[in-house]
Amino acid sequence: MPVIALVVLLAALTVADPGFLTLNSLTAAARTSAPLVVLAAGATLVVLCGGIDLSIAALCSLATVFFALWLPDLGGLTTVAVVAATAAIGAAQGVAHVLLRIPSFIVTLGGLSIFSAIALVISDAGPIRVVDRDVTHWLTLYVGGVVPMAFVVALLVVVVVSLVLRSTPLESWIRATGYSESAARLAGAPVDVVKVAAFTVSGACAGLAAIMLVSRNFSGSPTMADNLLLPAVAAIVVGGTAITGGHGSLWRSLAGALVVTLLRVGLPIVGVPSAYEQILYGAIIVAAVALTLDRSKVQIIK
Amino acid sequence: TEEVGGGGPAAAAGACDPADITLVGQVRNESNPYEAAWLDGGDTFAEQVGLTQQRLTYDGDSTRQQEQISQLLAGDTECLVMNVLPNGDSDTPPIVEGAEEAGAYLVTQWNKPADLNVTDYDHWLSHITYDGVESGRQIGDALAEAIGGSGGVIALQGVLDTGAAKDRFAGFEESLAANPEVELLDDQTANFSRAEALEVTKTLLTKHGEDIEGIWAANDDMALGALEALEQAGRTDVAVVGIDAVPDALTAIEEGTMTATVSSDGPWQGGIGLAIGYCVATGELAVEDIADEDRAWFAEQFLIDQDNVADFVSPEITESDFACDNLFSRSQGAMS
Amino acid sequence: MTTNLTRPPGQRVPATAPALEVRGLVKHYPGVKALDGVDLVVRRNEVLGLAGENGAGKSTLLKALVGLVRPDAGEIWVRGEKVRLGSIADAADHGIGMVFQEQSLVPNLTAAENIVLGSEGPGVRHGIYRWNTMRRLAQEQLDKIGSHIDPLARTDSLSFADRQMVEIAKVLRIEERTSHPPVIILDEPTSVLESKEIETLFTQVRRLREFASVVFVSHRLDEVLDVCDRVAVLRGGRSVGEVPAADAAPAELHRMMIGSTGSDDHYHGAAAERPDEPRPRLVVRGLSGRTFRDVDLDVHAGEIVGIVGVHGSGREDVCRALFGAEPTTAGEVVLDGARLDLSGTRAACAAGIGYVPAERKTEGMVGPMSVADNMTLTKQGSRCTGPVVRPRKQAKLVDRWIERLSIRTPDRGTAIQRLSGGNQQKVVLARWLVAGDVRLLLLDHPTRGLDVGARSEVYRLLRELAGQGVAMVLLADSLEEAIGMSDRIVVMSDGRATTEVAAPADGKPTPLDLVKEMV
Amino acid sequence: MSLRDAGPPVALVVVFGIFAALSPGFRTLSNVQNVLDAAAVLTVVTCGITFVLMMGSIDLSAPGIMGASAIAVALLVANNRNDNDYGLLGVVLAVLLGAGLGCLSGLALVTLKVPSFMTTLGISAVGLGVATLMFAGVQPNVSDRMLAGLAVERFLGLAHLTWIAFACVLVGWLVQRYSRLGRYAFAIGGAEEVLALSGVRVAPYKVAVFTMAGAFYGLAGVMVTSQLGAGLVQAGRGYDFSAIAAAVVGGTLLIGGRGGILHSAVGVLLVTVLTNGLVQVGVSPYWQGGVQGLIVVAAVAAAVIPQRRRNQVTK
Ligand SMILES: Nc1ncnc2c1ncn2[C@@H]1O[C@H](COP(=O)(O)OP(=O)(O)OP(=O)(O)O)[C@@H](O)[C@H]1O
Ligand SMILES: Nc1ncnc2c1ncn2[C@@H]1O[C@H](COP(=O)(O)OP(=O)(O)OP(=O)(O)O)[C@@H](O)[C@H]1O
Ligand SMILES: [Mg+2]
Ligand SMILES: [Mg+2]
Repeated sequence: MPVIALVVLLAALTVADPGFLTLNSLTAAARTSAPLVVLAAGATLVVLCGGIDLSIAALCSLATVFFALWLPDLGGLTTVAVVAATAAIGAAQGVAHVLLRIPSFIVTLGGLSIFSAIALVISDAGPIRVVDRDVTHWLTLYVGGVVPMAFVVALLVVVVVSLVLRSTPLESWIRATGYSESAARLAGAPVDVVKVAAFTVSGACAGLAAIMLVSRNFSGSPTMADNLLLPAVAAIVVGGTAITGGHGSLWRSLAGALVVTLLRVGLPIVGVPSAYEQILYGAIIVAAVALTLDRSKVQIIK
Repeated sequence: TEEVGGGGPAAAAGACDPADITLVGQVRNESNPYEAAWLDGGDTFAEQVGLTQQRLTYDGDSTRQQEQISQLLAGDTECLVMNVLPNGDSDTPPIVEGAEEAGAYLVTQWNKPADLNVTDYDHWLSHITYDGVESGRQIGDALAEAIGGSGGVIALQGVLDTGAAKDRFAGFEESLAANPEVELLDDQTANFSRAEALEVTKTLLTKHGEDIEGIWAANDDMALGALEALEQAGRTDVAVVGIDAVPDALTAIEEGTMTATVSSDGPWQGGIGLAIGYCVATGELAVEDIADEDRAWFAEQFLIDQDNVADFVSPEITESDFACDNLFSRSQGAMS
Repeated sequence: MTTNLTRPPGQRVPATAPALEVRGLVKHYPGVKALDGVDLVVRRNEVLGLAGENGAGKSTLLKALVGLVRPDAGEIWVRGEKVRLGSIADAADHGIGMVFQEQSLVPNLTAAENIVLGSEGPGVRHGIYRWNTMRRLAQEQLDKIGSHIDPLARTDSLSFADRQMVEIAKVLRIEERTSHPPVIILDEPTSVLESKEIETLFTQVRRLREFASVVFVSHRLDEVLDVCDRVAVLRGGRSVGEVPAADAAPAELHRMMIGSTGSDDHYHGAAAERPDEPRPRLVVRGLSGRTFRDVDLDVHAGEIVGIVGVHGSGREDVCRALFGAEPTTAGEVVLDGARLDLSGTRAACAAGIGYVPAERKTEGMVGPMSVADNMTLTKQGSRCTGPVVRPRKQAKLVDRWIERLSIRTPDRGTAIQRLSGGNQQKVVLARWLVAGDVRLLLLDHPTRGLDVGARSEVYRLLRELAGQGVAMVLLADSLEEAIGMSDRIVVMSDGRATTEVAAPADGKPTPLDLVKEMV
Repeated sequence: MSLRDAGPPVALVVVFGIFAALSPGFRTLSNVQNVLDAAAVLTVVTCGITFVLMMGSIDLSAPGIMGASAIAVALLVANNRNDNDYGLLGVVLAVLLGAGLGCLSGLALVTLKVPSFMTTLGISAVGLGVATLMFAGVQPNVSDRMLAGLAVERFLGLAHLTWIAFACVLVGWLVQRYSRLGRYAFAIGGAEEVLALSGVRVAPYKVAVFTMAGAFYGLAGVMVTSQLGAGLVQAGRGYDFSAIAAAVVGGTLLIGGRGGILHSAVGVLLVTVLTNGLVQVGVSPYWQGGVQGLIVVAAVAAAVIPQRRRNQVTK
């Protein structure tokens, strides 16, 4: 279903501007979507568990700063260090959520402002240029001359995480937690561990997305990714994952992220004036969800 | 030079048929008078040369700006002219690199990392900005004068990680150093926003009360928010200064509720960037012929107070400003 | 439309027309034929029992009668008129109301609001609540069934049984809604009630008979025969006959239900031989928590210990505490010589403890997940090799248990919420058995909602497990069940374990003995 | 009030006490008035959002609806852009515009069965688009005495807007306690499927709740316009998350079925006191957001600790 939404949207954009459906255009869209796909994929896990992660974008911004700051010292290891750091931060949020029993919405909203503050302070409230581009250069390459490496990496994230979920008990634990946490707990499912793991992966994905952004912008900045929060959550929902938990998948979020990206870049490029662009954006994402949500799996729509 | 279409970017340089040129203006949003006026200025120039400008807005969202630019550059870029307001300093390098690679003509305004040199590029034609330190100092001095050279003031900073906010505040600090009797009681950020400035000012007014004699704001929107707060608090004895010369601020200066602002001419900015690109694209101006000091320059700005406000109330666009031989007439010198 | 075609206009409905009649009702679900041409007649002023195994289609039929299930074919006639019931409100307007098998109250509203919900009448005027009227209306309903619940208490602060009384009080509002004699449907209303409350309910049912018709579903066949005038039997979605209640025996009914002679032997009197072990498997000393204090309890391997007590005795919380699902303030629990970590359910599972919660729908199962996933949710090891899931391995295992417990499901991939209540319960039980390593089972009303056959299967299963040395703590559905199943019975009252009564196969106490201890 | 509702008020008192001890400026009467004035708009937005949260839905439409109503009211009352001078009628129309947009998100929810997260996000974008259209590049400045006066004139030391916020809380509380709409909203959060089983059609109530929320946002947009003296497209920026945070801090559950207007009012005060207090004690602007986030998390944590239960579900 999300794929249908994607195709329809692409067709509509092509009708509006026949020049839109070119290989160049699609390549650019794919490259553009990569960080969003990664962010949405990570946060999807948290949503599947029935929670929400509002900190992904702020954490991603913080990670761009980390990257820019650490690169001179760590060189090639920076990538690993940044992802590890954001994973640890994600895990810390997960632990706060399960131990203190604070709703994930609040923990991550708090995280959002705390990460922003830290990023502002350690970056001295300004962008930090990344001069040594070798470390991120590989992300700007193209596989076979057309498929952007960043997008390939994003795809890999989706594939690998999906495979791990499917081939281990994690998937059934996550779904059980999302559908009915108390039943899952009384069945002895490791609910707390699963939740912390979801937040950890979400954090790691924020770190990876940050590296993609740095490879694109040649700098780290304390607000770089802040505006990706709503698009990322929108991508998850547009993909048809139930915001109430349990039902959904990373594949859906991938399609959702592509839809959202096309809307963000496509509408202005085909020449829709900005006021109408907003109105169309609003109408189309609602319509897209109407198309993608599998209502037999989600009885009550909140 | 008539043969357009087959050649690579280099061959096409300066060889565009005027009718083939695509003009793009990109700002944050159209729901802000200054930036709306900027895009209108772009339209005016486009009309002048018989073209239309593609208006892009990215809602103050850095990633979205990059996304739009890369999508734009994925299309036909041979005769593309872009006049771009980068969201922040860090957003400029990727835009520049993208344009360079795609062979699109680019003029940027306001934000650029200090160590990024326009002269290193062929398609990044020029970077225009106003000297933020200078404006911050000018209104700081005006403020000091308005409160009689001594007294307590508060400062409303802009979005903390923007160069504009930092420069302007640095200028203000210079002014403070020059006016030792003026005491900075508090500085807070209101993110260039009128609504936030209202709340912050109210709080600072209760915190410092009568000690506040002046308010320094990093832009007019915040200054206007501060004015509302003063009105609600029933205070008429506080001097307020801002930067940008938006219409409401000019009105306030005319009415005497606001002390001073610094002009930045939105319509001109919207036109000039496209004009530079257009002139190079059509071959009327060669990149090599642009003087180094015109590749990154401060545009002329004026301190506006009650004495001269009448001259600025309705900014006029003069066609001659955009003539290919007159493009850099407003330069105040190269960026340091 | 069809309403008017069934009889010439102006003709009066014959007074003899049955209150409710169902003809050839059919309902398909993906993979199952829940109803396969059911015929049923509910006469005026009678209590009709409806019996059938789990999954026979009782609930589906009844839901069709209140407009919740749209039948694929067949007709419903109310008082001689053919009707089409599109919604529960439609049904209520025709005087048909129902108490559902799974509780359906809004937990965060007051009891009063739940009772009048959807038909507030004078309780709400122009959209504005009139709390006093509302309370009065609710009080009237509660008085009918002699319940002493505070109408303004939040529903989630009431005990399970009290909530059931609220449900019954709620359905009795039908009386006020229609001028016709109503038809009131009770789908397993007694499965969570105690004998005293059941008595109250039956008094009500008998009172209702004076002016209404009642359809009554229960898996306790003696109960059905006791309160009903007539019992209709469903099997595999078809009506297979009916018997007058007066001269039928439970065994006969049961035979009709399963279509052959089955054993109605509930409790398999004799306990299996157990190896004599000096040390109890489970030792609880001085366990205290929010609702219980100083509980001591020993359970030997292969022993079934029943805990009985009135509502609020705290026995349920003791069970949960042993499973790490309820905080404790003091005390020590030792399982097979090792001190138990009561901090969470994970530790309990790892130690070999299993728990079957009473509230199946919210705590026992994950509704939208498949039977297979529900069954292997706990013991992932049984479907994995190392950390990797092996779907074939899982399938084989699950299929074996589906067969072994005769769970009725189209296949193992069906979402558990589509199964009948009894079959769901079997899946929940099976969850603890798949790995074969359970040492202590905590069973909170494990046979709630199970039919006679399934129940004796469960009993047999529990006995068998006991024979294999599994220790069990049982909170039974009824005193009879507790007595029949347990080797020893602990009586709890007011959060304390007060007495212990031995219940060997050859010397069972009578229910009366226990009741004396309980009060 | 049961124990589990006591956390947020206690947190409020504690936070207030700490700031009062730290900063002499904070504990002045005029600052208390300032805090109440500053809380006015957020209070009204939160009144609306609380009903939606009570149903277990979520509402992100405040920025768009507030933007649209802010521009609309500025263009309807006496202003510098056109000759309209509808005064109070203009205010009513702007509130109705908000209600209409809210109604749209409710309708999309019940007819298209799209989760409220998406419908309200969509409506927010639509509202911003409508606002940008009306804005047309020139800021509408309000010259209407009445509207401007709401923010300036005072009664018993508080701005009229603050009294409007009080009135909204009172109305919200009455609706929540004494109207079928309010009680059903509460019940929908508790067990929506049960309402259906009781023969209640929930869809109209859901739409009504979103409409009512929209009306509150519309009013909030008007209030911002009154404060700023001009209609801004960004009048509602950030109010979506701060209102949700305030409601949750006050004890309203995001999964619905618990909390209410009074809880939310406490939450709003807590958040506003924090914002004000941090400025008063002079925390660096760089750190302010972070400190605020930390305190909110700590406050919620402190509030839930006494009511923690083993098998409690936290989403
Ligand atoms: N919503 C549904 N979707 C799919 N199948 C269903 C659904 N509801 C019921 N069924 C199936 O229809 C059959 C009849 O179910 P029903 O609930 O009517 O049984 P029952 O006689 O009430 O059993 P019990 O005594 O256990 O309550 C069962 O096989 C069940 O799995
Ligand atoms: N969440 C709660 N808050 C306050 N009191 C509670 C809560 N849950 C249970 N109780 C009270 O604790 C006591 C013990 O309840 P519990 O359900 O354990 O009794 P029980 O013996 O299992 O009853 P039953 O026979 O109904 O199963 C009761 O008085 C009950 O009202
Ligand atoms: Mg049933
Ligand atoms: Mg109990």
